[in-house]
Amino acid sequence: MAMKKLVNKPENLVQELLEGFALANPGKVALEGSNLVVRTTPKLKDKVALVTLGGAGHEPAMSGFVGEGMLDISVPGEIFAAPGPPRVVEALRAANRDAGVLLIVLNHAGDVMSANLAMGMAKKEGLNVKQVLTHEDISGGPRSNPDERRGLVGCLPVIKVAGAAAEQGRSLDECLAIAERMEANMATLALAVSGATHPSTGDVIATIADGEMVVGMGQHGEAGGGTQSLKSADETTDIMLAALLEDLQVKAGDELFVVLNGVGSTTLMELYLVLRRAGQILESKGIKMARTLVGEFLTVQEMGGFQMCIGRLDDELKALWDAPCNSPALTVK
Amino acid sequence: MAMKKLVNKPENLVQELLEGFALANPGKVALEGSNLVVRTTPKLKDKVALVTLGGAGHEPAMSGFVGEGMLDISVPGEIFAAPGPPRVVEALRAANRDAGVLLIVLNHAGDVMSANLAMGMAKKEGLNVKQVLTHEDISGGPRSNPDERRGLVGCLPVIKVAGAAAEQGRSLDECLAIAERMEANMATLALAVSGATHPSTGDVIATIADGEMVVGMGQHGEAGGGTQSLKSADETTDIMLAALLEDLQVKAGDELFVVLNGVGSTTLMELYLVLRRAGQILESKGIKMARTLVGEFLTVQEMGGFQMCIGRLDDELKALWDAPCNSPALTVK
Amino acid sequence: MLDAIGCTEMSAMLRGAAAQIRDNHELLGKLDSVGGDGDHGITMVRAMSHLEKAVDAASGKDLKSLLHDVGWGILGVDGGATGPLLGMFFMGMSEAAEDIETLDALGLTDAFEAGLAGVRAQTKAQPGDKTMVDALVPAVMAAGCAAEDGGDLLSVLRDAANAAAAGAAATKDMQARFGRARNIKELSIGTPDAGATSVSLIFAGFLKGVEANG
Amino acid sequence: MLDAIGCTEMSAMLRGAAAQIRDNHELLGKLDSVGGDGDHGITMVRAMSHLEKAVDAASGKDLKSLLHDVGWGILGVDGGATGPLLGMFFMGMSEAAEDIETLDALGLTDAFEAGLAGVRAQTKAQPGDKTMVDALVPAVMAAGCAAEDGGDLLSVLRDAANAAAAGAAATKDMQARFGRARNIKELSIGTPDAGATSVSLIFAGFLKGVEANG
Ligand SMILES: Nc1ncnc2c1ncn2[C@@H]1O[C@H](COP(=O)(O)OP(=O)(O)O)[C@@H](O)[C@H]1O
Ligand SMILES: Nc1ncnc2c1ncn2[C@@H]1O[C@H](COP(=O)(O)OP(=O)(O)O)[C@@H](O)[C@H]1O
Ligand SMILES: [Mg+2]
Ligand SMILES: [Mg+2]
Ligand SMILES: [Mg+2]
Ligand SMILES: [Mg+2]
Repeated sequence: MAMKKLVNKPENLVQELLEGFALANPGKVALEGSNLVVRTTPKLKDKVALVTLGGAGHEPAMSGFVGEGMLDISVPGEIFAAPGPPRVVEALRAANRDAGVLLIVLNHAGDVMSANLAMGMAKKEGLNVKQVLTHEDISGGPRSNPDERRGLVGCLPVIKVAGAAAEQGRSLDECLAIAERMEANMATLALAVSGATHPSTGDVIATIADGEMVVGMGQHGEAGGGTQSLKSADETTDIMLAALLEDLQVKAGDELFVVLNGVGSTTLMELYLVLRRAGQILESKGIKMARTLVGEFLTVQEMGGFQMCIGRLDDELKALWDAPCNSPALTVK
Repeated sequence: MAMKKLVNKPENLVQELLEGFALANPGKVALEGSNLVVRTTPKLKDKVALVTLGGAGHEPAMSGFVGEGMLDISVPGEIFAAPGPPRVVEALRAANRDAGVLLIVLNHAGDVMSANLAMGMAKKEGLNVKQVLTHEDISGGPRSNPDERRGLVGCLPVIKVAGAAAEQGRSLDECLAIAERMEANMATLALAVSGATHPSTGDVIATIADGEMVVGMGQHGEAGGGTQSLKSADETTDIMLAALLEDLQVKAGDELFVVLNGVGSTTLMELYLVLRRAGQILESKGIKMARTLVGEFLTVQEMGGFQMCIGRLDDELKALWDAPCNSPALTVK
Repeated sequence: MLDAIGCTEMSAMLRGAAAQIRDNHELLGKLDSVGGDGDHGITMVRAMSHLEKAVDAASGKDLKSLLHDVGWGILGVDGGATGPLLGMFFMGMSEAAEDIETLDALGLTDAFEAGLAGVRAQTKAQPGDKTMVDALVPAVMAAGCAAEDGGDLLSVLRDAANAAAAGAAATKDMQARFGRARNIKELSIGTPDAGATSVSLIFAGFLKGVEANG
Repeated sequence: MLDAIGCTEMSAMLRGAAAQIRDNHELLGKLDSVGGDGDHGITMVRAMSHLEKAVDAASGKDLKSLLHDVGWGILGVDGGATGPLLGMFFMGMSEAAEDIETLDALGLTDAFEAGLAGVRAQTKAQPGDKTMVDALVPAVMAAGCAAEDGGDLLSVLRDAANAAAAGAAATKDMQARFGRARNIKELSIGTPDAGATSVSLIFAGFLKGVEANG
């Protein structure tokens, strides 16, 4: 699989993509400082700010979630690599306010180290910062072993509800509690059907044989979970949803969101087939598919496959889910 | 290239994808009659309705453009195949109103035939319907030979401005004139870097050799234009934008929109690089990049590549472009 | 001896056409995949099942309604270019059958001509442009010549089928100027046109249908 | 004879490490692509150019500032897991150099130990988990033993480099339990760990740097 990408010099890739991203969303985001992605119309200072960090190459994530009702600042790293602590501290300082700052971190070694170091420095400086870690990938291990669970597209629901809470003027502790409640009530599983190439190195970052698929593939082509024969949309949905419902211990009467996140070359068409089947299964079990979100939010270059993320909603979380937002990757009226 | 898609029985594909699509956008669209895609909150009857038709397999197009400020009804066909006249007539009847109905048709043989037959029947029935044809693909031939030019992603700007005009209560003739003005002032060129498979037949619908790319590839993998060596993002942008500026006779001082439409596996990352370069070129020529839209709007399954569409904007078109809309594929606040 | 085509005979012709298409749909898909999108085989199979449904439902109706329902059914197949073209062929035939109970040789060729007119109203494609027009025009002309020469219905159908086959075969050396295959320009030379091949199968099926029935 | 490491000598060591990494970055990328994402080579090259920039800018500063600037520079490399781990190694060394003008053998091993502590504060990875810790721990231990045995600075650096190389080589037979390669489980066996290999190159570079300088 030779790389077929429209890129220029690898060493300029992130800089150039950020410039294009800002140009594509002039009314929404801008670059500030050392390439921090910020809103063009900042949130009032008496409201909690939300900050995140994460490697580039997953567009629209994470910087595409910056906007009204979502994030205040995103710190993009290099391709697939977390930004270092200095820029994360810079972001925490830029977001600093009496109301406090919530840092949302996806559980990947580099992100966690950077975040922890930055949090330590920020606290030393007296900043009012708290942190929430997302780790909802059930392929990493049992729920009792959260360290082993990666953070996948579940960051989006967490950002959505915490962002809405912040916009409503809730306190830092309340925003944190809401983010943690959402985090504790969700589960994600990733499927890969075809590989991808690393846009800087050109290396193949995952190879999946003809007629095969991998359940539990990580966000950077890291293998994991089971390689099995490629299945129909319905069969694949059955397998993945069963695992998620089991992990989250979903019961009849529960209300769920279902997020289907295409990771690259898998079409919306296919995701609609999967959602249709998920709806049938949930209905047959007396579980309500209360909210849905289908699209490409956190991609892995041109990889084929998707992440299925489900989460248990209560009335407050539903209201926060429905609250308006306006970011490059998600707009709710 | 073996097909790696999550599908079920090919003969149910369109039915299933439409069901999933409706499930994914419950507050926005619903299926009605013989799978017409309609808004859940219809436009007032004293405003012009917009209808379109088109093959499936290009998701989110065309049904993803149904919503406030955009389309009222979309008639999805089979995979890559226009719906027949009976369902188009059904849609025109369903949309019928004194204010009139504008049918937006992309120049592809099947769509045009269906639309013409349906228009003929509708007029016989006394419906107040008018039609606009989009054909902005410059690879088909010179501007003087519009029959040969296909309709590509340019349908989106046309739907956007005509939809906004309709929402403002403009007359059918005014909406038509606005759609035609936008249509006459735009140009699109498609690039393909890697092929795709037909989701029903599994056939390869385009093959592009390693290290090559095709400028002018059609929306269904139809070849056309020139096969050439794969180039950098900047070089590719230079080639495509030069051709478009030439075709549209753009001059210093003009204000343009730039739409970059990823057709499948090409990443947002790459599109941002292209947009960045386009911005540099336009700036150097004294042309204003007044509006931008970057994303996947009209896809060709997992094909790699994108469509670059530029259009000349005047003050009225800019205002219509900025008007709010709320459809599955595009939301403007 | 076949000396008049009423609803029964027309139904047999139509079913004969459907059988031919079904038996050869993979070839049709392959031909379309060279310059088009490879869906012509499945589209034609769907068109033929709409056709058969209309035939099944038409028992007791007159020729005009039978052909109208077949045409309308094919128009409703959501089959890109094929649906309108083929659908309007039968819609055209239907119009020619106005107030007519059975068709003799001249009546049948009139109906074919009306069908051709229905098709040509949809497209500017001319013979030589590598489309279904290249099979349809010679088939309809051959039918007309046979009838004018006093040929019976079977010889009209036989001449039409032969001419359609020859017309389809001749598209192999043409360059496509209509349909998706137009875009590959001279690369379209060397493969017969999918739609023309369908038309030749349909005319072959018309003949087989009445032969099997008679 | 090298009997004290001041800013000049430390700068030579650091540049030696950078040279080693640059000469071997393709190998590093390849090792990382087996179970990781293949970017370790380019990340290390970027880290080393940040390191060199800090060294260039540090002329006249004390050891502590030199090492701090190098660590901070590497932390700023936006290099996933590598940046914080490697950055905190030098940040740790910097802390040990508080108020110290030059390091003798024992001082150097103290600094290495503080660097190791900086790394271990970032990760729960233990020796045997197939990470850079597998090269770092034996290197620091070997340095400590050499110094306690009365070895001079060169023998401390030599033993450390040898132990790091052996430690990195030993990761070949291990199964990754940290980093991205953890996800491929037993498939990670058979390839040395990329990060451990980097550490062994860094220690080899420290030695070469002072040798070339001396
Ligand atoms: N504009 C046209 N005029 C006449 N015939 C056409 C035209 N477009 C397509 N065809 C015929 O239709 C055939 C392709 O049919 P099909 O594959 O079913 O439709 P589509 O091109 O929409 O996929 C072509 O081989 C050609 O014979
Ligand atoms: N959690 C961890 N603890 C210790 N070392 C780690 C950890 N994660 C990664 N490493 C080391 O980093 C190396 C990979 O570095 P690199 O490829 O630059 O980072 P990334 O994994 O973010 O792409 C691994 O070979 C391993 O030695
Ligand atoms: Mg994509
Ligand atoms: Mg896609
Ligand atoms: Mg076709
Ligand atoms: Mg790596």
